Amino acid sequence: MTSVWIMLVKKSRAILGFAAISIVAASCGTNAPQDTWQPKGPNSKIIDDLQRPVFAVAGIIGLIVAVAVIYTLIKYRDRGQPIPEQTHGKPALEITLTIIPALILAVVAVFTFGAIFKLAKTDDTEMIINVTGQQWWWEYDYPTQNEFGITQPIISSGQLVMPVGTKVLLRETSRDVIHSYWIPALNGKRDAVPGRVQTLRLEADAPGIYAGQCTEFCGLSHANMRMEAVALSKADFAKWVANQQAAYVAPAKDSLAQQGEEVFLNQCVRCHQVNGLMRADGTPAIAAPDENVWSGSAPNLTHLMSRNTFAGASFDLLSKQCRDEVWNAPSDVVGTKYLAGVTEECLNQKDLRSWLRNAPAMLPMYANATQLKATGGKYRGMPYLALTEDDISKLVAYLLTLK
Amino acid sequence: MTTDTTHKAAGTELAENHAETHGMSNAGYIRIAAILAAITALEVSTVYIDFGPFFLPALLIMMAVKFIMVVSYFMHLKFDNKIFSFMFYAGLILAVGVYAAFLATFKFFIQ
Amino acid sequence: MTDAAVHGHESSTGISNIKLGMWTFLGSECLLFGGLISTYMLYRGRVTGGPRPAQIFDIPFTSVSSFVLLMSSLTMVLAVSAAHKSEDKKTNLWLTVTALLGATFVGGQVYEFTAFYNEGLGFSTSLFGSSFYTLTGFHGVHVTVGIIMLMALVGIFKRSEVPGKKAEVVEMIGLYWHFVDIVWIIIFTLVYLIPV
Amino acid sequence: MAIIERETEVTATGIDIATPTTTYGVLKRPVAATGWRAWVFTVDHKKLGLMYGATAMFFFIVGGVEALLIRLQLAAPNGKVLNADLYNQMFTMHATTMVFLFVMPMAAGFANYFIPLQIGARDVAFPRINALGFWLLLFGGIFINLSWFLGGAADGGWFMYAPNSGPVFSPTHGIDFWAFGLQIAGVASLTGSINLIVTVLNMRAPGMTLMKMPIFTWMMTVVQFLLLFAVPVITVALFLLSFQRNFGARFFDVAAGADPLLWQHLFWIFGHPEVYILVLPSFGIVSEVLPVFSRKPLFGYPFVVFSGAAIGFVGWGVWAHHMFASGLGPVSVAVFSLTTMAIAVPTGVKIINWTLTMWGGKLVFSTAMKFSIGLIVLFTVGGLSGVTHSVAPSDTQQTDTYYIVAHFHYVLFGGAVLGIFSGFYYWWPKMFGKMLSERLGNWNFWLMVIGMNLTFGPMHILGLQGQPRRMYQWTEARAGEGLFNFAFWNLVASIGSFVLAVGILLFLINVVITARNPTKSPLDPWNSRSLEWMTSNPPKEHNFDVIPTVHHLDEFFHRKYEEDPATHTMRQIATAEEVLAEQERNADKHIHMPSPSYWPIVLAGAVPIITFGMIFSHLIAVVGGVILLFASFGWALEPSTAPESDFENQAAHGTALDKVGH
Ligand code: HEA
Ligand code: HEA
Ligand code: HEC
Ligand code: CUA
Ligand SMILES: [Cu+2]
Repeated sequence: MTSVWIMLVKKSRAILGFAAISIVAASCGTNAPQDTWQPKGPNSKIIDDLQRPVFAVAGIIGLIVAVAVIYTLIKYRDRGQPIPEQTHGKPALEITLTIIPALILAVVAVFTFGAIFKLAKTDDTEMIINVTGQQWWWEYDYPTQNEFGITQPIISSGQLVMPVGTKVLLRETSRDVIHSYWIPALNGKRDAVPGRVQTLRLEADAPGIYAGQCTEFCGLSHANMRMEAVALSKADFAKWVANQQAAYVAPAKDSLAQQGEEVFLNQCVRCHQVNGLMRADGTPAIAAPDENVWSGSAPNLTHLMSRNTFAGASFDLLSKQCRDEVWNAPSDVVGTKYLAGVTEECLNQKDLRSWLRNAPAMLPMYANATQLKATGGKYRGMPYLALTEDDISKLVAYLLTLK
Repeated sequence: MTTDTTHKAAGTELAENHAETHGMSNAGYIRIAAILAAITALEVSTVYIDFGPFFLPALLIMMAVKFIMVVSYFMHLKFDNKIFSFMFYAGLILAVGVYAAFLATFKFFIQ
Repeated sequence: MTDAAVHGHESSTGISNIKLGMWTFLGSECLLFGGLISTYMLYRGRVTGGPRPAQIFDIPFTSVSSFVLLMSSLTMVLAVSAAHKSEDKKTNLWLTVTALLGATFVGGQVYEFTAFYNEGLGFSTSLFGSSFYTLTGFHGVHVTVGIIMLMALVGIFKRSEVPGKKAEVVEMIGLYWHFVDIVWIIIFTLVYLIPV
Repeated sequence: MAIIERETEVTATGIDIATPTTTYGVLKRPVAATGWRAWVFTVDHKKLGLMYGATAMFFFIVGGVEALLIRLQLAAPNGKVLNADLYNQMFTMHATTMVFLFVMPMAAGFANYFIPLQIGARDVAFPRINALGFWLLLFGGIFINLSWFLGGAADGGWFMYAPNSGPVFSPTHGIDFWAFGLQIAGVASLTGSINLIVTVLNMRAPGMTLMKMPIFTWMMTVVQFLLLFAVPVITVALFLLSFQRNFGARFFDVAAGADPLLWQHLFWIFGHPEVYILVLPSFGIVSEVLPVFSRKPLFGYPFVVFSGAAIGFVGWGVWAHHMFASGLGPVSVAVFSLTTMAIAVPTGVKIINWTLTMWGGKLVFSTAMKFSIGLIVLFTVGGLSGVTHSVAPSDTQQTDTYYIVAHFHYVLFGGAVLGIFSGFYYWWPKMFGKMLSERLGNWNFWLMVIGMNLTFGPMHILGLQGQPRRMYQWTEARAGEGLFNFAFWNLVASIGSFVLAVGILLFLINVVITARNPTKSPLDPWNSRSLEWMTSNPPKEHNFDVIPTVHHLDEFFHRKYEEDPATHTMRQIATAEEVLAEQERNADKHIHMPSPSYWPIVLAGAVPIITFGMIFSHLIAVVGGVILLFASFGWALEPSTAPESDFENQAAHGTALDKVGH
């Protein structure tokens, strides 16, 4: 039985070609970033090894049924033959044809079971990352893990940064409705359910950026709730960790950025935390998003420019050209490119500025003041803040310093 | 056969026969009610007397016994056509099975 | 529900349409109450600062009202039995007593709800509150509908305007009534007697 | 599907109009009048069947137009036809409409019309409750759709997962309308199921044992059992949701410790049996059509019956396969994965038996037959993708992508809808006494099949390429290039949906043309096999002049044919006309039919008033409650027998056939 399976796994491509059905054909060569047939890690590989033969079996059965039906249609069409004997069936044949599918499925079930339990293991975890979904972005929270140099928690959003070849365990939850975390190249989905903590194994074989998308319907901007997993070599990951934990560097005196910091303190800090940012009076600026945002959280912007995307990975922080350079980089240099972060030349000014100008206009999210009744006055997403173009320029300059 | 007068008569007859042959006597009903009352008293007593590990099973068994007695005797299911039993117990067993599985997925029974 | 009589149609099984219909309906009700009971069981311990079940339940009181409902099943069955013997007076008497016992039970429930409410358990207080009131409320509504049917029956009998066969109608309502009783048998044990 | 007014000459062969009785004061029982009253107060299962059908067809178009808007939006990246809010309402209402207001009522229509005819009964067990069910369904459907005009429709997706369906996340009244409307439709389904179960068990013609029952009736009976037990579960779920939204209950309020998975379980405990509720009626239709046009009995009738029952039964143990990514834990996932695979076995039995029914037959490719054959092949495609979902680990890649959308449209459209269309073409002459054009039917069939494959076929690719469902826009950033890019296949799907629409439009045109065409259909146009054909087209008010005594499965066929002992082939011994004439010679002289009633529509009308009041003003609810109570007493006190409605059957004097003019 096992050997048949292994053969199916090995020959699956040949068999698929044979059972030339469009569904099955979708597995051969492709470019969509969320393709479910291109495993890039051991967990997705477990799934892939399971689904290829299953699809092949399904394809073959489909073909058999189609051929049998068409053959019957041709052979027994009305050619003036007399009305046939009124036979009522052949129990032996029936039973055989019932048992065969049952046996096929029994084999499938055995391998399915194996995969289910392999994918549910949590005791071999090497690294834990807490993931929280909210309308409509993901927050990542790396608890202290000295073996990775994480000596104090790191909070980030949008892009999940992880080391390659490491068994990462996501602990998912949600602050409002159900979301679902899905990086097709690394594993299947796991819902982020408010009130529950659920785990998902992730492991990447090679450095690279892997696309994902929230797949549980979560309201207006569900379609815009995307994410990316960035797998870095262990060395690169250590650099990333170090940068995330680096102390706050205040913008140079009298620069545009410093004016931006002021605007930020006035306008933004009530929701957004920037670690190490001080108020004019020398006290640390602590954000209180729970008082302003329904889900109780807004992205931590301390190292905004270390990410490539913003607002639920809906928009690029990098201009198209710079982005393509990172995304299409071969896996040995992708880490370096990614760690370069967002430089002034590469910044996607247009989208960031329109975000600051009027975020709800970019993403549907009921964040305008007229629709706050249901949430008791709290915003769902980032509100329209009526900033002047001047302020926006200052803010952009400031945000650029948040490396 | 579809002339209604005839089978209406037949139907009435059937109903009456059936009441006579299968019905219990009033005394019988009162006996059942007395047993039910006694079990209820026992049930309530579990709140005050410590039954130890037997507490839960005892309660559930008493509940089931009462349930079945009312269904079988007061509702006549025991004496009536099997189709009625099928209809009712199909629903009951399905409900118990499905909802037990449902609670099991919440790890309800192993808390 | 008396359409059966309308039909000039012999039944294939020899049993009456409405009785079969009623049992079918009761089979379905098992899944309704099953769902409500399971929801309660799942949520009974989740009190978010409100009172816990054990803090507010008054077992002696509920035991008495449960007993009242149980006995109404006896009076109901006596009514059915009288109806089968065509003893109209007795039928009416027992139906009335059943309705009264039912009303006593519902009255007890109203009292209980008020008491719980005063002790801090509102419908929105906690999951326990929501699911408790929903479950027992559904049951109470069933009893109330039963009472209305019983009283209507008595009224109709008085005017001797029973459509269809009298005994059968009484039996039907009896089945419904007993079902409501057995649901309470379960609720009484699972909700009240098993502590959380 | 226009309701075609029955012609007077047909009624003339039927009932003499009854006079009302006045025994119980309140209101007279209406007479079986003509005109609109004949429909509004009717309790006749055939009229109600047609009314169900017309209602369902109306909602099919509504749901279909919603689908077309969805496809327009998705034809290109960053679609601008609908905004996010409207899009979310659109797919929610599309699914709700198709599932609850099209397929289920259409099946109820077929069941109403044909079950009594197939089992040789004159009506259902509870005709007034039957009427009540129809009006509740109609009012429930209208009620749900009212939300479009009162602040916005439901926007939580058809399975309405909590807590996204809570008052905070969906502040419009859409979901209130949705929940109450479905509740109303649910009552209709429940009363309908009780009614039909009793009808099938109790009102079969003499000699018709359960194992001689036509297979359509069998499958419908399984469906009624599924409804009987599944509807209460969604009733509970909907109550919890409404209580939360309207009365402050906290069932799905995570802050109070609620578990959102509660809703998922309740919904899918109902929801999975529901999908078989949707498809089994069509399985029944196909199992009638294939034998007729193969001129052979259904292969392995008992196996088909038992597999139907098995599907119904196992269908209760698989619901959590919709929750493989929800975080059930590996043990639950493994169990539900296994049970889900198991359900493919009895379904496979059906596919195999249908194929073997055709094997060795004498196949006639009528439009009805084509739709049935289409179902065999296309449902199999959908079923097999279902099996790939049942493999839980691979489902975690597939779930909530267009691959799922492809699966369920293949089973729903390729299964349920094609079966329904097969039923239309097969039974149209029975219902209306006229044949739908076969030539247009051919176009109708091919456009629908091609359109459906163009629409839903590409969704397999899109889903496996990672396009999630329920996205109001898709972005080029994730679309890929080359053979499998989103842009190409989304466009194909959108074009396909319009091909589909043209196909369905042809059907509507066919209906209109047929209605205008004076040609009557022959008595037995398809050389059919079961009892419903053993009466005039359309059937008389009382269905049969004499209730036939049944000796065989396929009784009608065996009255027309006998076996040639030498060759074992069949030879005709009587024409349909002769069989019918024989029936009429023995007609019952005295037939009693139930009179119409005012109360079903009044009672049903009260319910949406109550629910409307629950949403907007409790005063209105009280008014509705009073009407409800009043109507209930009116109902209960209505004379159940109106002796004057008995009549002397003129058909007994051998005039009926001349008048029908076959
Ligand atoms: C008519 C409705 C209908 C029918 C009949 C089915 C039939 C089946 N469905 Fe489907 N399903 C839906 C309607 C239906 N489904 C809907 C609406 C949803 C999505 C809801 C939503 O999310 O909105 C869904 C979703 C759905 C899921 C969840 C996917 C997800 O969201 O992640 C799963 C998972 O297991 C599943 C499985 C199956 C299986 C195994 C069958 C089986 O019954 C199929 C059996 C048939 C065959 C297998 C083909 C014929 C058999 C043979 C030729 C014999 C030989 C075969 C083998 C040996 C394999 N379905
Ligand atoms: C029986 C059920 C049923 C049926 C028949 C259909 C039929 C169709 N469905 Fe449906 N669909 C569902 C059940 C059904 N669907 C469900 C349950 C969902 C999930 C919803 C959710 O996620 O919550 C869904 C979701 C769904 C989606 C995914 C939306 C999303 O996830 O964002 C799409 C997208 O293409 C779609 C398309 C279609 C199309 C094109 C048809 C076509 O077959 C429609 C054909 C009909 C017509 C076209 C109308 C009749 C034609 C005319 C009257 C002609 C004249 C008119 C004009 C030309 C304007 N459906
Ligand atoms: C009322 C709360 C609130 C205020 C005030 C606010 N924001 Fe936001 N902001 C949010 C929320 C919530 C999000 C996440 C929205 C999303 O992704 O859909 C967000 C997202 C962002 C992002 C994208 C972050 C990421 O990692 O994806 C940036 C950049 C940003 N805000 C900048 C600002 C700036 C600059 C200001 C001040 C001018 C500001 N915000 C004011 C709530 C706020
Ligand atoms: Cu978050 Cu969809
Ligand atoms: Cu399912």
